[in-house]
Amino acid sequence: MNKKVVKRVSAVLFASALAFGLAGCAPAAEETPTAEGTTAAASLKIAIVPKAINIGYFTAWNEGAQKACAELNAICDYIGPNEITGAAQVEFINQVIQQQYDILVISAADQNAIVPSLQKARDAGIIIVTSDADVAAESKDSRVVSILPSEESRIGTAQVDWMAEAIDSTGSVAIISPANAANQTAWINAMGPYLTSQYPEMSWVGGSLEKAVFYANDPTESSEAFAAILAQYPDVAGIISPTTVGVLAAAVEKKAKRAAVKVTGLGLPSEMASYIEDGTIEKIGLWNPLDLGYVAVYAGVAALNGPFDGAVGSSFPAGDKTYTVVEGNIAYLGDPYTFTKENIAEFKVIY
Amino acid sequence: MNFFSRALRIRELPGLLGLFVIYVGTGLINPRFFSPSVLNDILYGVAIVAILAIAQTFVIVMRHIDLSVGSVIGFTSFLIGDLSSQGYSLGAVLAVAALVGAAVGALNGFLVAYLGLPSLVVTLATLYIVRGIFNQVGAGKTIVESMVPKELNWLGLNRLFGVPYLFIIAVVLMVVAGVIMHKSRAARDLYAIGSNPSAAELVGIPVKRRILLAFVATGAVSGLAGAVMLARFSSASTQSGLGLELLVVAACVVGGVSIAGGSGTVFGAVIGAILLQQILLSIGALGIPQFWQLAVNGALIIGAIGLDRYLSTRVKPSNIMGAES
Amino acid sequence: MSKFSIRKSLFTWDKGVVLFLVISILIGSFGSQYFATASNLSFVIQSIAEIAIIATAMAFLIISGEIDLSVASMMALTSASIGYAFQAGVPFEASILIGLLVGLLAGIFNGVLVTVFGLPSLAVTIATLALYRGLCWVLLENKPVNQLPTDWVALGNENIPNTFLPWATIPLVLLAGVAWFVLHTTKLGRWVFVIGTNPVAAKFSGIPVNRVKLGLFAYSGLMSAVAGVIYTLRFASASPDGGAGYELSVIAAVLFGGVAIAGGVGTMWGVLAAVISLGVIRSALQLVGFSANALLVVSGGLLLISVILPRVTEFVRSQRSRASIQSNNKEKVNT
Amino acid sequence: MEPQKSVLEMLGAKKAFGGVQALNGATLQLFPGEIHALLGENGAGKSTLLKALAGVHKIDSGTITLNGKPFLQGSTRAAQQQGVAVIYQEPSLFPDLTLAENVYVGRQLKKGKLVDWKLMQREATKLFKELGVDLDVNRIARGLSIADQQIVEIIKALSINAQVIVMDEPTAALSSKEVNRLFSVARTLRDQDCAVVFVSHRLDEVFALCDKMTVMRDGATVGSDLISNVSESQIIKMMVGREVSELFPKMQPILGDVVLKVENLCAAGQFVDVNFEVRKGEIFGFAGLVGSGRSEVVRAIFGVDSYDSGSVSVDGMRLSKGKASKAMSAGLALVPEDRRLQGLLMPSSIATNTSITVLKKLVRALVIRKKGEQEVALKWAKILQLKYASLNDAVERLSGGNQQKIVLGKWLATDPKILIVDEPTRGIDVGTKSEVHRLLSQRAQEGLAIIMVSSELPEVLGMADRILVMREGRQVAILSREEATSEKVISLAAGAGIRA
Repeated sequence: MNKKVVKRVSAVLFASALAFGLAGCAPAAEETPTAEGTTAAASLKIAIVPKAINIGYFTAWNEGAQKACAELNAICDYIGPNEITGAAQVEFINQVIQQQYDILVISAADQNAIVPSLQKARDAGIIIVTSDADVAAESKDSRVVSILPSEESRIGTAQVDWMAEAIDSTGSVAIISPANAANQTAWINAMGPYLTSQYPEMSWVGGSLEKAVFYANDPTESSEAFAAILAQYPDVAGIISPTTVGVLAAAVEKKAKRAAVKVTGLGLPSEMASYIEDGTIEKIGLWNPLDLGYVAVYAGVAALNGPFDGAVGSSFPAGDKTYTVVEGNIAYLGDPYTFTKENIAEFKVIY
Repeated sequence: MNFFSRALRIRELPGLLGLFVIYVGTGLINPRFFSPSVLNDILYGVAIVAILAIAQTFVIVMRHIDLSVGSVIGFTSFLIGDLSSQGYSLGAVLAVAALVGAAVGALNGFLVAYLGLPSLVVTLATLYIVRGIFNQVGAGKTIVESMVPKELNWLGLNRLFGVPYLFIIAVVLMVVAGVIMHKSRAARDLYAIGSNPSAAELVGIPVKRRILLAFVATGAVSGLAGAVMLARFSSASTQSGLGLELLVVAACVVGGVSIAGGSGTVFGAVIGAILLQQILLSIGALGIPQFWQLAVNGALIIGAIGLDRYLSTRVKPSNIMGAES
Repeated sequence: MSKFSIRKSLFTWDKGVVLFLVISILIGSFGSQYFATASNLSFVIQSIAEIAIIATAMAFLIISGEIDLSVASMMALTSASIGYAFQAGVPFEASILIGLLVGLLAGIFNGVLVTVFGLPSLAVTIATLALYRGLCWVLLENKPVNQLPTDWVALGNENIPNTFLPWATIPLVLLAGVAWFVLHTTKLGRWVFVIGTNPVAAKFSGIPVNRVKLGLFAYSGLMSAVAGVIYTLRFASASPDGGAGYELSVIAAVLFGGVAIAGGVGTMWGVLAAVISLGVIRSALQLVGFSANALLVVSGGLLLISVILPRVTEFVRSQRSRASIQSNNKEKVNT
Repeated sequence: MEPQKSVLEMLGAKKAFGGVQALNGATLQLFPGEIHALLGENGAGKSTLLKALAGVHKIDSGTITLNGKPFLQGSTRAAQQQGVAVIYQEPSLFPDLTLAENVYVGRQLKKGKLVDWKLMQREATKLFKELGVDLDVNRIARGLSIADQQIVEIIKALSINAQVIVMDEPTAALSSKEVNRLFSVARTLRDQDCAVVFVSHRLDEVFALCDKMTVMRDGATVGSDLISNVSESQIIKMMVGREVSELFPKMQPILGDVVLKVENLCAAGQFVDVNFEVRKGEIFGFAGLVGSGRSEVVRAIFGVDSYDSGSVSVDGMRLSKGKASKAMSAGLALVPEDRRLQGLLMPSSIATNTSITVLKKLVRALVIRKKGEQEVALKWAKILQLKYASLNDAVERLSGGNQQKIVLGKWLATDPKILIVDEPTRGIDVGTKSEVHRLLSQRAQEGLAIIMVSSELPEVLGMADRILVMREGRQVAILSREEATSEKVISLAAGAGIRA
């Protein structure tokens, strides 16, 4: 008897697996309306490619971009990989090339790995603007301009200032940061000399910047790094984490362990709101990812229509502000916003 | 022989020994390692991998493997936060988490037991499928502390006599699972199936039903473990649980749960999880640069596999050459 | 004995995969006019080159009854070694040789642990997956190497003049051809099938089982190294976290190609067709508008189908042959 | 003894497997408190009958009654629950579980809903004591000798208070001391009113132990009687159905010079100081009980296993240890003991199986010539008169006899100087057996040196020019054909104390 059961069940299973496979994709197909066939005469085709599509920070980044696209009457597709690696992102840069988009706004998942692919897109006539994360300085010719929050050093030194405020400029400090991430490395290199020169009573744990940096790429590793810091340096005064994942994890650990160490860094207001409201954290800062997406789209359109060409000194309008390109073909948004008990309620609903 | 002496049989000894030697060794070199807060960090950090290792033991003992646990725990920790933020009660969301895990386990179990497919392939496929669905459902959303059920937040933050509640949950599960694996007939059948699958059929053990049962149990426990993960990180995103599956299998192997099936206990699996977690902190305390941590983990697992093989071959043979010599 | 020949069933899975390749090409070319362009096809070939080369070695290992989960880490270790050596001033060509040697040694180490110490290959290669990845971090820490010689990088990204084939096609075709030839026509290939079918009978037939398996693990290390060189040139950089997750895609491709996980069964054309068709279907569905999440579900579903379908057809075939035996008996009774 | 009621009766049982009539009207009557020998050549249907009793499969027609009630067939569990237990020659226990748990596996003793470990240990120890066997019930089963494993299986049968205990060739792999212990256990079972069935080839054991006997031939029962009423030659005649001498066509050997020389070969725990020579054209017998180390010696000579000290040389050239490929190129060949596991690739074709040992010759420019494979397979299929549909058929579909022919063909294809055959005719039908014997004698005439390891005394006595007898890993004697009588070989093989 059970032979018949197995035969019938496996036939049903096979049919459902096939249907499941197709059904599972059908909604996705409608969700991102492909641009072919419906290109209105004037409207542009812009691709918005994050490091990975399922991350909260980039959802906000995309919102900003879509707002600019609506204002510029362009069609913007939000496509990208589901894991943060150069190899995965390259597949979607190829899709942009094949589907002949006019402009590519991209946050580099790997500062080197995507450079050859970007150069192919550039040679295919696509205007490329990096936003939020740039390619390596040596390969800056593979994109027209890069829209970054603020001066690398400014982002680094600002976080040191916030920490100084929190521990009133005395005590040792450690850092939790993802390994092999270009932005974070640049900011940390800026923090090193600034702390020792500006705040004589403050110091890096272990006596040097190298020793003070603990590497962590995801929530689990960030929590373990927090524990490792306390284990090795029980009298550490403050921990800086220049990444939304790291600072959130540090806040969770500080609250769970009721640790005295002060925590600050770059955090999303929506994710950090409860920790600021309950006093676990006094101040964190971040630029508005919506602005990054918004300004990048305007930069791309300006470069496409000219005369703006991303040269150092040139400038382009975005919404009600204009941005000028500085050395390295980079346009900075300005100093990061800071969030404290006072303004967290207002910002946590925006991003 | 009572429960504990049976559990402390030769298989778990190396894990315990390793645990003790590394703990004391690190402490001697860096006395601060003995501080209670470090011990607390080890126990706090190990809860998730320990619970997943307990669940994984059910299938490894039967000479099978379940790679889909990484996606299951990530997905359920996200679902619990998402659903409870929409007003569902804690009981309801935990039921959903267990059901989702059990459903994936049932699919795995059915394909392995009734269609005779290799468990490595089936659970590799469900690892992909569940992660794909999870990304689709959770696209762009992040679970933050405010969305996490209050009870879980409370559990995550508090301690009972200095021991984190999450670790206590893991220990309670270990004891319950340990008693079931040791005392219930269905669980003893798992060991028989793993030790000699063809003989298990002959003796009349309902092998297919047991395999399905084990995969459903592994799935359900992994699903519920999502709550522990959410309590631990009080946040969840589509990146949660990525890559946990190989770490969990490694913990089982280090804990004496033999890949060849038929032997090993949940007690050993938890020891393996603690050992791996402690190595992490020891490396930091010993001042070994962090970049060495993954390499040391790899070397430790090779050592454990070698020891596991050496132990299983050195068993007391009753002599072959005639009874008297 | 009643004379009935068992019709070799028409539908074996590796023929099914070749059929699937044709279907996925059709889906791509009709689904989106951007699919069948020279530059897209060139990209697809480029993107599957590394996985295909490793898959040829993985096919040998799985057919012989073993498995190697550390291939992606060996690929990354080769890339990291090249970067480390080049950064230390070693000329690039020599750095590549060092990288290849490192990959080969890593493969041999796996082989020694499995054949000399008799440890299970699944457990060993889970351990060396972590060990070799760990060594990448030890070599490069968190400083990727990116200023690689431009002519080599061009080789990794450009096509053979006036064709749509990337330069990586040459090593791919050569190595796939060699693997195909060795597996299906030579004595060594026959030995691999015999070892996978019954390792005890292989030993009793005078086949040096352990030496063959050691060779297969070394070959897997070398192929991972070749893929590591291609990977390094394609991404113009060497970083410690390169190629993460490749091992599962390689194993999924080999199994989708009709190789049985228990060993003894499999064909090289099935594996190559599988790697190409998975690359083609990914690109086709992507251009048709599927999101990355949907692609993950599809690849999981295809892997399931690749194991369920042969089991169902085998089940049907055994039903039919049992029925034919009964019918034979009935004939004997009536006459 | 007043006529007791029989505990188990099998009448007119018939069973066919795909056209082969395995059971053709078999009858068996068992009484409590009696040891009943079940005799018959390999292929006479004994194992099919056992499998029917064990519940592995149902008989097509005929009846089986237990204590007068119909016996529920078709499930191993049902058979055990009805008190019928079968102990196979190679018992398969659970290596990772303790002995106590092996006894009660699948039906652990419980206190309420939970398994009661103390109760199980107490009960198991009691059962072991009853049989006078002291084994630690808490050790795991891995590493147990075959004899101890059988004891555990018997204890398992007792734990379900089995009324019928069937032992399938239990003494095959036992040392003489272990055989004595098994006999005393069997007698204890009999005294507890169990019906014990003892399946064996060894007539000396049957006469030493059993009260009654039944003989089967070609799937049917040909006779059943009290042991006291029959003689050994009568039983052999019933088993074989024709005179013994026809079976082994022995031709005068033409002995050439020494081709294989083995000097003080030793391997710890397996065998010690094995010395002999074999000449061209000679058939050199290896006699002794199973487990006396003969297979281990020939595997070491051929190089499948290594050895500690001593030497093996072919035509004066010393072979390196543990290198089967070297031995093959020197002209050695080994037809292994276990056809299914060691000799053949069951799912592969006849062509693949036959050509595996001669691939070197079939390769031209690295490529195996498919035509060459078919030729080799066809040549040897003809020589050995193989019955097959096509050379591409899977070997697993062929009968035992044809499978053995393929293994012989596979090794004769290497044109060896010395052919070692280990249990060449075990488990094959009588017809094929004599074909194999004729082939081996013919090849010997043409100059092939043959080492024949066999547990069937008539076969060794019939075929061999000289016989080396081994006991418990030691070479006890080399007898010339004239000196070798069955009594002499048995006494040497079974040790001084002949089994009472």
